[in-house]
Amino acid sequence: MELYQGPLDTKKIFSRWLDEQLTSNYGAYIPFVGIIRAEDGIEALSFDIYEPILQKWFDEWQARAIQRGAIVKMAHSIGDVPVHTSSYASAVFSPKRRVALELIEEFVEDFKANAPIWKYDVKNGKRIYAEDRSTPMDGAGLLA
Amino acid sequence: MELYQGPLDTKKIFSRWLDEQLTSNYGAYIPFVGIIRAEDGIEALSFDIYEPILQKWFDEWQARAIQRGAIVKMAHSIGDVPVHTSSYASAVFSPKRRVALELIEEFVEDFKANAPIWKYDVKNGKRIYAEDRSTPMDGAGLLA
Amino acid sequence: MVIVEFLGPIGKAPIQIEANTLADVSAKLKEDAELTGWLEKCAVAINDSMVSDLSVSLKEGDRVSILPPVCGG
Amino acid sequence: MVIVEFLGPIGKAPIQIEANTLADVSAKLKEDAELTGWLEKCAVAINDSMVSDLSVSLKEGDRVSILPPVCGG
Repeated sequence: MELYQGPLDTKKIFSRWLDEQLTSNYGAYIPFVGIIRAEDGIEALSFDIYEPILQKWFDEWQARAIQRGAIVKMAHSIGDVPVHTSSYASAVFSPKRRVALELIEEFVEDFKANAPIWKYDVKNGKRIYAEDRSTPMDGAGLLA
Repeated sequence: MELYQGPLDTKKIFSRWLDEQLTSNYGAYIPFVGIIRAEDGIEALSFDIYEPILQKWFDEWQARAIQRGAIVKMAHSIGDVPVHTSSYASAVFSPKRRVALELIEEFVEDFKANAPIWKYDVKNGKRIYAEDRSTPMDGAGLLA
Repeated sequence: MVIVEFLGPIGKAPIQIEANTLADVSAKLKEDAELTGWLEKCAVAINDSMVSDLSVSLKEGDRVSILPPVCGG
Repeated sequence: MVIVEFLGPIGKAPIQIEANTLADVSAKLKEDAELTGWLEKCAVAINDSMVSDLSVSLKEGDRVSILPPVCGG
Protein backbone atom coordinates (compact mmCIF):
# COMPACT_ATOMS: atom_id res chain seq x y z
CA MET A 1 0.00 0.00 0.00
CA GLU A 2 1.32 3.42 -0.99
CA LEU A 3 0.21 6.87 0.14
CA TYR A 4 1.31 10.06 -1.59
CA GLN A 5 0.90 13.77 -0.91
CA GLY A 6 -1.09 15.17 -3.86
CA PRO A 7 -1.93 13.52 -7.19
CA LEU A 8 -0.70 10.06 -8.16
CA ASP A 9 1.67 9.48 -11.04
CA THR A 10 -0.48 6.63 -12.33
CA LYS A 11 1.75 5.95 -15.36
CA LYS A 12 4.74 5.29 -13.11
CA ILE A 13 2.65 3.26 -10.69
CA PHE A 14 1.14 1.12 -13.49
CA SER A 15 4.63 0.41 -14.84
CA ARG A 16 6.23 -0.30 -11.48
CA TRP A 17 3.48 -2.70 -10.40
CA LEU A 18 3.90 -4.52 -13.71
CA ASP A 19 7.68 -4.71 -13.25
CA GLU A 20 7.31 -5.96 -9.67
CA GLN A 21 5.29 -8.96 -10.90
CA LEU A 22 7.25 -9.54 -14.10
CA THR A 23 8.22 -13.11 -13.29
CA SER A 24 5.37 -14.04 -10.94
CA ASN A 25 3.55 -15.78 -13.79
CA TYR A 26 0.25 -13.99 -13.30
CA GLY A 27 -1.88 -14.02 -16.46
CA ALA A 28 -4.22 -11.12 -15.69
CA TYR A 29 -3.45 -7.62 -14.41
CA ILE A 30 -6.40 -5.30 -13.81
CA PRO A 31 -5.70 -1.82 -12.48
CA PHE A 32 -8.47 0.55 -11.47
CA VAL A 33 -7.64 4.24 -11.77
CA GLY A 34 -9.81 6.93 -10.20
CA ILE A 35 -9.65 10.34 -11.86
CA ILE A 36 -11.03 13.54 -10.32
CA ARG A 37 -13.97 14.75 -12.40
CA ALA A 38 -14.59 18.44 -12.96
CA GLU A 39 -18.10 18.93 -11.54
CA ASP A 40 -20.01 21.28 -9.28
CA GLY A 41 -17.37 23.94 -9.79
CA ILE A 42 -14.69 22.17 -7.73
CA GLU A 43 -11.00 22.90 -8.19
CA ALA A 44 -9.85 19.75 -6.52
CA LEU A 45 -10.82 17.03 -4.11
CA SER A 46 -8.94 16.67 -0.86
CA PHE A 47 -8.46 13.59 1.31
CA ASP A 48 -7.81 12.73 4.93
CA ILE A 49 -6.60 9.19 5.62
CA TYR A 50 -6.34 7.31 8.86
CA GLU A 51 -3.39 5.15 7.92
CA PRO A 52 -3.27 2.51 10.72
CA ILE A 53 -6.78 1.23 9.98
CA LEU A 54 -6.33 1.60 6.21
CA GLN A 55 -3.20 -0.54 6.44
CA LYS A 56 -5.09 -3.23 8.38
CA TRP A 57 -7.95 -3.12 5.92
CA PHE A 58 -5.45 -3.53 3.07
CA ASP A 59 -3.51 -6.33 4.79
CA GLU A 60 -6.73 -8.28 5.31
CA TRP A 61 -7.55 -7.88 1.63
CA GLN A 62 -4.08 -9.02 0.66
CA ALA A 63 -4.53 -12.18 2.76
CA ARG A 64 -7.90 -12.81 1.12
CA ALA A 65 -6.42 -12.28 -2.36
CA ILE A 66 -3.53 -14.64 -1.65
CA GLN A 67 -5.97 -17.36 -0.61
CA ARG A 68 -7.43 -17.07 -4.10
CA GLY A 69 -3.99 -17.21 -5.73
CA ALA A 70 -3.98 -13.48 -6.46
CA ILE A 71 -2.50 -10.27 -5.06
CA VAL A 72 -3.81 -6.73 -4.69
CA LYS A 73 -2.06 -3.36 -4.90
CA MET A 74 -3.20 0.08 -3.85
CA ALA A 75 -2.09 3.71 -3.95
CA HIS A 76 -3.98 6.76 -2.66
CA SER A 77 -3.46 10.49 -2.36
CA ILE A 78 -3.45 12.55 0.82
CA GLY A 79 -4.43 16.23 0.64
CA ASP A 80 -5.47 18.13 -2.48
CA VAL A 81 -5.80 16.47 -5.89
CA PRO A 82 -6.75 18.80 -8.79
CA VAL A 83 -9.45 17.89 -11.32
CA HIS A 84 -8.35 15.62 -14.20
CA THR A 85 -5.59 14.07 -12.07
CA SER A 86 -5.71 10.80 -10.11
CA SER A 87 -6.22 10.20 -6.41
CA TYR A 88 -6.65 6.44 -6.38
CA ALA A 89 -5.15 3.42 -8.08
CA SER A 90 -5.64 -0.19 -7.15
CA ALA A 91 -4.95 -3.43 -8.98
CA VAL A 92 -5.33 -7.17 -8.96
CA PHE A 93 -2.86 -9.69 -10.37
CA SER A 94 -4.13 -13.24 -10.76
CA PRO A 95 -3.21 -16.34 -12.74
CA LYS A 96 -6.59 -16.32 -14.51
CA ARG A 97 -9.00 -13.63 -15.64
CA ARG A 98 -12.12 -14.80 -13.76
CA VAL A 99 -10.60 -14.36 -10.31
CA ALA A 100 -9.07 -11.04 -11.37
CA LEU A 101 -12.38 -9.67 -12.67
CA GLU A 102 -14.24 -10.75 -9.54
CA LEU A 103 -11.58 -9.50 -7.13
CA ILE A 104 -11.13 -6.05 -8.64
CA GLU A 105 -14.86 -5.44 -8.30
CA GLU A 106 -15.05 -6.69 -4.71
CA PHE A 107 -11.86 -4.87 -3.74
CA VAL A 108 -12.92 -1.51 -5.20
CA GLU A 109 -16.45 -1.73 -3.78
CA ASP A 110 -15.24 -2.64 -0.30
CA PHE A 111 -12.67 0.12 -0.56
CA LYS A 112 -15.45 2.65 -1.21
CA ALA A 113 -17.46 1.31 1.73
CA ASN A 114 -14.80 0.67 4.36
CA ALA A 115 -11.45 2.33 3.70
CA PRO A 116 -10.98 5.06 6.36
CA ILE A 117 -10.61 7.96 3.94
CA TRP A 118 -12.56 11.22 4.03
CA LYS A 119 -13.22 13.29 0.96
CA TYR A 120 -13.66 17.06 0.70
CA ASP A 121 -14.62 19.25 -2.24
CA VAL A 122 -12.23 22.14 -2.70
CA LYS A 123 -14.00 25.33 -3.81
CA ASN A 124 -12.39 28.75 -3.69
CA GLY A 125 -9.60 27.18 -1.69
CA LYS A 126 -12.00 25.90 0.99
CA ARG A 127 -12.42 22.24 2.00
CA ILE A 128 -16.06 21.10 2.27
CA TYR A 129 -16.73 17.56 3.57
CA ALA A 130 -18.43 15.49 0.82
CA GLU A 131 -21.04 14.23 3.27
CA ASP A 132 -23.72 13.40 0.70
CA ARG A 133 -21.33 11.09 -1.17
CA SER A 134 -19.92 9.40 1.94
CA THR A 135 -20.92 6.02 3.33
CA PRO A 136 -21.15 5.01 6.99
CA MET A 137 -18.66 2.18 7.58
CA ASP A 138 -19.73 -1.34 8.56
CA GLY A 139 -20.88 -1.19 12.18
CA ALA A 140 -21.70 2.53 12.15
CA GLY A 141 -24.08 3.78 14.86
CA LEU A 142 -22.63 1.61 17.64
CA LEU A 143 -22.42 4.53 20.06
CA ALA A 144 -25.76 6.15 19.12
CA MET B 1 -8.62 -0.83 -31.89
CA GLU B 2 -4.92 -1.48 -32.33
CA LEU B 3 -3.12 -4.57 -33.66
CA TYR B 4 0.62 -5.10 -33.30
CA GLN B 5 3.10 -7.66 -34.57
CA GLY B 6 4.55 -9.36 -31.47
CA PRO B 7 4.22 -8.35 -27.82
CA LEU B 8 2.42 -5.20 -26.68
CA ASP B 9 4.20 -2.33 -24.98
CA THR B 10 1.50 -2.13 -22.32
CA LYS B 11 3.18 0.70 -20.41
CA LYS B 12 3.08 2.94 -23.47
CA ILE B 13 -0.46 1.87 -24.28
CA PHE B 14 -1.68 2.52 -20.72
CA SER B 15 -0.13 5.99 -20.80
CA ARG B 16 -1.36 6.90 -24.25
CA TRP B 17 -4.93 5.81 -23.53
CA LEU B 18 -4.83 7.93 -20.37
CA ASP B 19 -3.49 10.94 -22.29
CA GLU B 20 -6.12 10.54 -25.02
CA GLN B 21 -8.90 10.90 -22.41
CA LEU B 22 -7.16 13.51 -20.27
CA THR B 23 -9.91 16.12 -20.57
CA SER B 24 -12.89 13.83 -21.27
CA ASN B 25 -13.90 14.01 -17.60
CA TYR B 26 -14.16 10.27 -17.08
CA GLY B 27 -13.83 9.30 -13.42
CA ALA B 28 -12.88 5.64 -13.77
CA TYR B 29 -10.29 3.98 -16.02
CA ILE B 30 -10.02 0.20 -15.85
CA PRO B 31 -7.47 -1.50 -18.10
CA PHE B 32 -7.24 -5.26 -18.39
CA VAL B 33 -3.82 -6.62 -19.31
CA GLY B 34 -3.30 -10.21 -20.42
CA ILE B 35 0.17 -11.64 -19.77
CA ILE B 36 1.47 -14.88 -21.30
CA ARG B 37 1.98 -17.42 -18.51
CA ALA B 38 4.88 -19.88 -18.60
CA GLU B 39 3.09 -23.24 -18.51
CA ASP B 40 3.19 -26.61 -20.26
CA GLY B 41 6.69 -25.89 -21.50
CA ILE B 42 5.64 -23.24 -24.01
CA GLU B 43 8.08 -20.61 -25.28
CA ALA B 44 5.38 -18.28 -26.53
CA LEU B 45 1.79 -18.09 -27.64
CA SER B 46 1.01 -17.14 -31.21
CA PHE B 47 -2.12 -15.50 -32.62
CA ASP B 48 -4.01 -15.33 -35.90
CA ILE B 49 -6.57 -12.54 -36.21
CA TYR B 50 -9.29 -11.99 -38.74
CA GLU B 51 -9.31 -8.23 -38.65
CA PRO B 52 -12.51 -7.29 -40.58
CA ILE B 53 -14.78 -9.19 -38.18
CA LEU B 54 -12.73 -8.18 -35.13
CA GLN B 55 -13.14 -4.54 -36.14
CA LYS B 56 -16.92 -4.97 -36.48
CA TRP B 57 -17.09 -6.74 -33.12
CA PHE B 58 -15.12 -3.89 -31.56
CA ASP B 59 -17.20 -1.15 -33.25
CA GLU B 60 -20.40 -2.74 -31.93
CA TRP B 61 -18.92 -2.77 -28.43
CA GLN B 62 -17.89 0.86 -28.76
CA ALA B 63 -21.46 1.79 -29.71
CA ARG B 64 -22.79 -0.15 -26.71
CA ALA B 65 -20.28 1.52 -24.37
CA ILE B 66 -21.15 4.99 -25.67
CA GLN B 67 -24.84 4.33 -24.97
CA ARG B 68 -23.82 3.80 -21.35
CA GLY B 69 -21.73 6.99 -21.30
CA ALA B 70 -18.45 5.07 -21.50
CA ILE B 71 -15.82 4.12 -24.07
CA VAL B 72 -13.74 1.00 -24.65
CA LYS B 73 -10.19 0.53 -25.96
CA MET B 74 -8.41 -2.54 -27.18
CA ALA B 75 -4.98 -3.68 -28.38
CA HIS B 76 -3.93 -7.19 -29.42
CA SER B 77 -0.87 -8.95 -30.74
CA ILE B 78 -0.53 -10.82 -34.02
CA GLY B 79 2.04 -13.63 -34.29
CA ASP B 80 4.37 -14.81 -31.54
CA VAL B 81 4.30 -13.38 -28.02
CA PRO B 82 6.93 -14.77 -25.59
CA VAL B 83 6.05 -15.85 -22.04
CA HIS B 84 5.91 -13.04 -19.44
CA THR B 85 5.03 -10.46 -22.10
CA SER B 86 1.58 -9.16 -23.06
CA SER B 87 -0.65 -10.06 -25.98
CA TYR B 88 -3.85 -8.29 -24.97
CA ALA B 89 -4.88 -5.02 -23.41
CA SER B 90 -8.35 -3.58 -23.20
CA ALA B 91 -9.86 -0.80 -21.14
CA VAL B 92 -13.01 1.01 -20.16
CA PHE B 93 -13.34 4.70 -19.36
CA SER B 94 -16.56 5.79 -17.69
CA PRO B 95 -17.80 8.72 -15.62
CA LYS B 96 -18.56 6.41 -12.66
CA ARG B 97 -17.03 3.24 -11.29
CA ARG B 98 -20.13 0.99 -11.40
CA VAL B 99 -20.53 1.17 -15.17
CA ALA B 100 -16.76 0.76 -15.61
CA LEU B 101 -16.61 -2.35 -13.42
CA GLU B 102 -19.60 -3.93 -15.15
CA LEU B 103 -18.41 -3.06 -18.66
CA ILE B 104 -14.84 -4.31 -18.29
CA GLU B 105 -16.15 -7.71 -17.20
CA GLU B 106 -18.72 -7.96 -20.01
CA PHE B 107 -16.24 -6.66 -22.59
CA VAL B 108 -13.44 -9.07 -21.63
CA GLU B 109 -15.78 -12.08 -21.37
CA ASP B 110 -17.39 -11.40 -24.73
CA PHE B 111 -13.94 -10.85 -26.21
CA LYS B 112 -12.90 -14.34 -25.04
CA ALA B 113 -16.07 -15.85 -26.51
CA ASN B 114 -16.48 -13.97 -29.79
CA ALA B 115 -13.39 -12.09 -30.95
CA PRO B 116 -12.11 -13.86 -34.11
CA ILE B 117 -8.64 -14.65 -32.78
CA TRP B 118 -6.95 -18.05 -32.79
CA LYS B 119 -4.34 -19.05 -30.28
CA TYR B 120 -1.43 -21.43 -30.72
CA ASP B 121 1.09 -22.78 -28.23
CA VAL B 122 4.65 -22.40 -29.45
CA LYS B 123 6.86 -25.36 -28.46
CA ASN B 124 10.24 -26.02 -30.01
CA GLY B 125 9.42 -23.37 -32.58
CA LYS B 126 6.22 -25.17 -33.65
CA ARG B 127 2.70 -23.70 -33.55
CA ILE B 128 0.07 -25.98 -32.02
CA TYR B 129 -3.59 -24.83 -32.10
CA ALA B 130 -4.84 -24.39 -28.51
CA GLU B 131 -8.02 -26.30 -29.30
CA ASP B 132 -8.80 -27.39 -25.73
CA ARG B 133 -8.81 -23.76 -24.55
CA SER B 134 -10.80 -22.40 -27.49
CA THR B 135 -14.53 -21.62 -27.54
CA PRO B 136 -16.93 -22.07 -30.46
CA MET B 137 -18.31 -18.64 -31.37
CA ASP B 138 -22.00 -17.74 -31.00
CA GLY B 139 -23.89 -19.56 -33.76
CA ALA B 140 -21.26 -22.29 -34.22
CA GLY B 141 -22.44 -25.50 -35.90
CA LEU B 142 -24.66 -23.76 -38.47
CA LEU B 143 -23.25 -25.79 -41.34
CA ALA B 144 -23.03 -29.15 -39.52
CA MET C 1 -19.94 -18.90 -57.63
CA VAL C 2 -19.22 -18.00 -54.04
CA ILE C 3 -15.88 -18.09 -52.27
CA VAL C 4 -15.51 -20.11 -49.08
CA GLU C 5 -12.52 -19.27 -46.89
CA PHE C 6 -11.30 -21.21 -43.86
CA LEU C 7 -9.88 -19.08 -41.07
CA GLY C 8 -7.22 -19.68 -38.43
CA PRO C 9 -6.15 -23.23 -37.69
CA ILE C 10 -8.27 -24.99 -40.33
CA GLY C 11 -5.35 -24.39 -42.67
CA LYS C 12 -7.18 -24.96 -45.93
CA ALA C 13 -6.99 -22.75 -49.00
CA PRO C 14 -10.15 -20.88 -50.12
CA ILE C 15 -12.45 -22.69 -52.55
CA GLN C 16 -15.05 -21.54 -55.07
CA ILE C 17 -18.39 -23.34 -55.21
CA GLU C 18 -21.85 -22.99 -56.74
CA ALA C 19 -24.35 -22.19 -53.97
CA ASN C 20 -27.66 -20.30 -53.73
CA THR C 21 -27.99 -20.57 -49.98
CA LEU C 22 -25.88 -21.47 -46.97
CA ALA C 23 -27.66 -24.83 -46.99
CA ASP C 24 -25.98 -25.51 -50.36
CA VAL C 25 -22.62 -24.52 -48.85
CA SER C 26 -23.24 -26.88 -45.96
CA ALA C 27 -24.05 -29.79 -48.29
CA LYS C 28 -20.92 -29.14 -50.33
CA LEU C 29 -18.56 -28.83 -47.38
CA LYS C 30 -19.88 -32.03 -45.80
CA GLU C 31 -18.51 -33.91 -48.79
CA ASP C 32 -14.99 -32.98 -47.68
CA ALA C 33 -13.79 -35.50 -45.09
CA GLU C 34 -11.14 -33.00 -43.93
CA LEU C 35 -13.88 -30.62 -42.76
CA THR C 36 -16.34 -32.92 -41.00
CA GLY C 37 -14.66 -32.47 -37.62
CA TRP C 38 -14.68 -28.69 -37.99
CA LEU C 39 -18.20 -27.88 -39.14
CA GLU C 40 -20.03 -28.46 -35.88
CA LYS C 41 -17.59 -26.19 -34.02
CA CYS C 42 -17.42 -23.42 -36.60
CA ALA C 43 -19.39 -20.19 -36.91
CA VAL C 44 -20.08 -18.58 -40.28
CA ALA C 45 -19.87 -15.10 -41.74
CA ILE C 46 -20.99 -13.77 -45.13
CA ASN C 47 -18.99 -10.82 -46.40
CA ASP C 48 -17.65 -10.34 -42.86
CA SER C 49 -21.05 -10.31 -41.14
CA MET C 50 -21.81 -13.15 -38.74
CA VAL C 51 -24.88 -15.17 -39.75
CA SER C 52 -27.10 -17.64 -37.91
CA ASP C 53 -29.64 -18.72 -40.53
CA LEU C 54 -29.05 -21.49 -43.09
CA SER C 55 -31.70 -20.18 -45.49
CA VAL C 56 -29.92 -16.90 -46.17
CA SER C 57 -29.47 -16.55 -49.95
CA LEU C 58 -26.13 -15.96 -51.60
CA LYS C 59 -25.25 -13.97 -54.68
CA GLU C 60 -22.41 -14.20 -57.17
CA GLY C 61 -19.08 -13.34 -55.56
CA ASP C 62 -20.22 -13.56 -51.93
CA ARG C 63 -17.50 -14.52 -49.50
CA VAL C 64 -18.38 -17.14 -46.87
CA SER C 65 -15.96 -17.38 -43.94
CA ILE C 66 -15.70 -20.44 -41.70
CA LEU C 67 -14.57 -19.45 -38.18
CA PRO C 68 -13.23 -22.17 -35.86
CA PRO C 69 -13.29 -21.92 -32.02
CA VAL C 70 -11.55 -18.77 -30.78
CA CYS C 71 -9.27 -17.90 -27.90
CA GLY C 72 -8.03 -14.32 -27.90
CA GLY C 73 -6.25 -12.72 -24.99
CA MET D 1 -8.76 6.95 31.51
CA VAL D 2 -9.20 6.21 27.82
CA ILE D 3 -8.52 8.54 24.91
CA VAL D 4 -11.27 9.25 22.40
CA GLU D 5 -10.20 10.66 19.04
CA PHE D 6 -12.43 12.04 16.31
CA LEU D 7 -11.27 11.34 12.77
CA GLY D 8 -11.65 13.20 9.49
CA PRO D 9 -14.31 15.87 9.20
CA ILE D 10 -15.54 15.77 12.81
CA GLY D 11 -12.83 18.28 13.55
CA LYS D 12 -12.74 17.87 17.30
CA ALA D 13 -9.62 17.48 19.44
CA PRO D 14 -9.08 14.17 21.30
CA ILE D 15 -10.54 13.91 24.81
CA GLN D 16 -9.74 11.77 27.84
CA ILE D 17 -12.60 10.16 29.73
CA GLU D 18 -13.21 7.55 32.42
CA ALA D 19 -14.84 4.48 30.84
CA ASN D 20 -14.89 0.74 31.57
CA THR D 21 -16.81 -0.23 28.44
CA LEU D 22 -17.83 1.28 25.11
CA ALA D 23 -21.28 1.75 26.62
CA ASP D 24 -19.68 4.21 29.05
CA VAL D 25 -18.03 6.01 26.14
CA SER D 26 -21.38 6.19 24.36
CA ALA D 27 -23.08 7.69 27.42
CA LYS D 28 -20.33 10.28 27.78
CA LEU D 29 -20.27 11.33 24.12
CA LYS D 30 -24.05 11.72 24.02
CA GLU D 31 -23.70 14.52 26.54
CA ASP D 32 -21.86 16.55 23.90
CA ALA D 33 -24.40 18.35 21.70
CA GLU D 34 -21.71 18.79 19.01
CA LEU D 35 -21.52 15.01 18.56
CA THR D 36 -25.17 13.94 18.54
CA GLY D 37 -25.46 14.27 14.76
CA TRP D 38 -22.31 12.23 14.22
CA LEU D 39 -22.75 9.23 16.52
CA GLU D 40 -25.36 7.36 14.51
CA LYS D 41 -23.25 7.60 11.35
CA CYS D 42 -19.91 6.76 12.93
CA ALA D 43 -18.09 3.46 13.26
CA VAL D 44 -15.73 2.75 16.16
CA ALA D 45 -12.24 1.30 16.57
CA ILE D 46 -10.30 0.43 19.72
CA ASN D 47 -6.53 0.66 19.34
CA ASP D 48 -7.04 0.66 15.55
CA SER D 49 -9.22 -2.46 15.44
CA MET D 50 -12.80 -2.01 14.28
CA VAL D 51 -15.37 -3.10 16.90
CA SER D 52 -19.08 -3.89 16.74
CA ASP D 53 -19.97 -4.71 20.35
CA LEU D 54 -20.86 -2.12 23.00
CA SER D 55 -19.99 -4.41 25.90
CA VAL D 56 -16.30 -4.68 25.02
CA SER D 57 -14.30 -3.67 28.08
CA LEU D 58 -11.66 -0.96 28.04
CA LYS D 59 -8.42 -0.70 29.94
CA GLU D 60 -6.32 2.24 31.02
CA GLY D 61 -4.81 4.06 28.03
CA ASP D 62 -6.98 2.46 25.35
CA ARG D 63 -7.55 4.61 22.30
CA VAL D 64 -11.11 4.78 20.96
CA SER D 65 -11.44 6.19 17.42
CA ILE D 66 -14.67 7.61 16.03
CA LEU D 67 -14.84 7.16 12.23
CA PRO D 68 -17.37 9.23 10.26
CA PRO D 69 -18.77 8.17 6.83
CA VAL D 70 -16.02 7.52 4.31
CA CYS D 71 -15.49 8.19 0.63
CA GLY D 72 -12.10 7.17 -0.68
CA GLY D 73 -11.23 7.01 -4.35
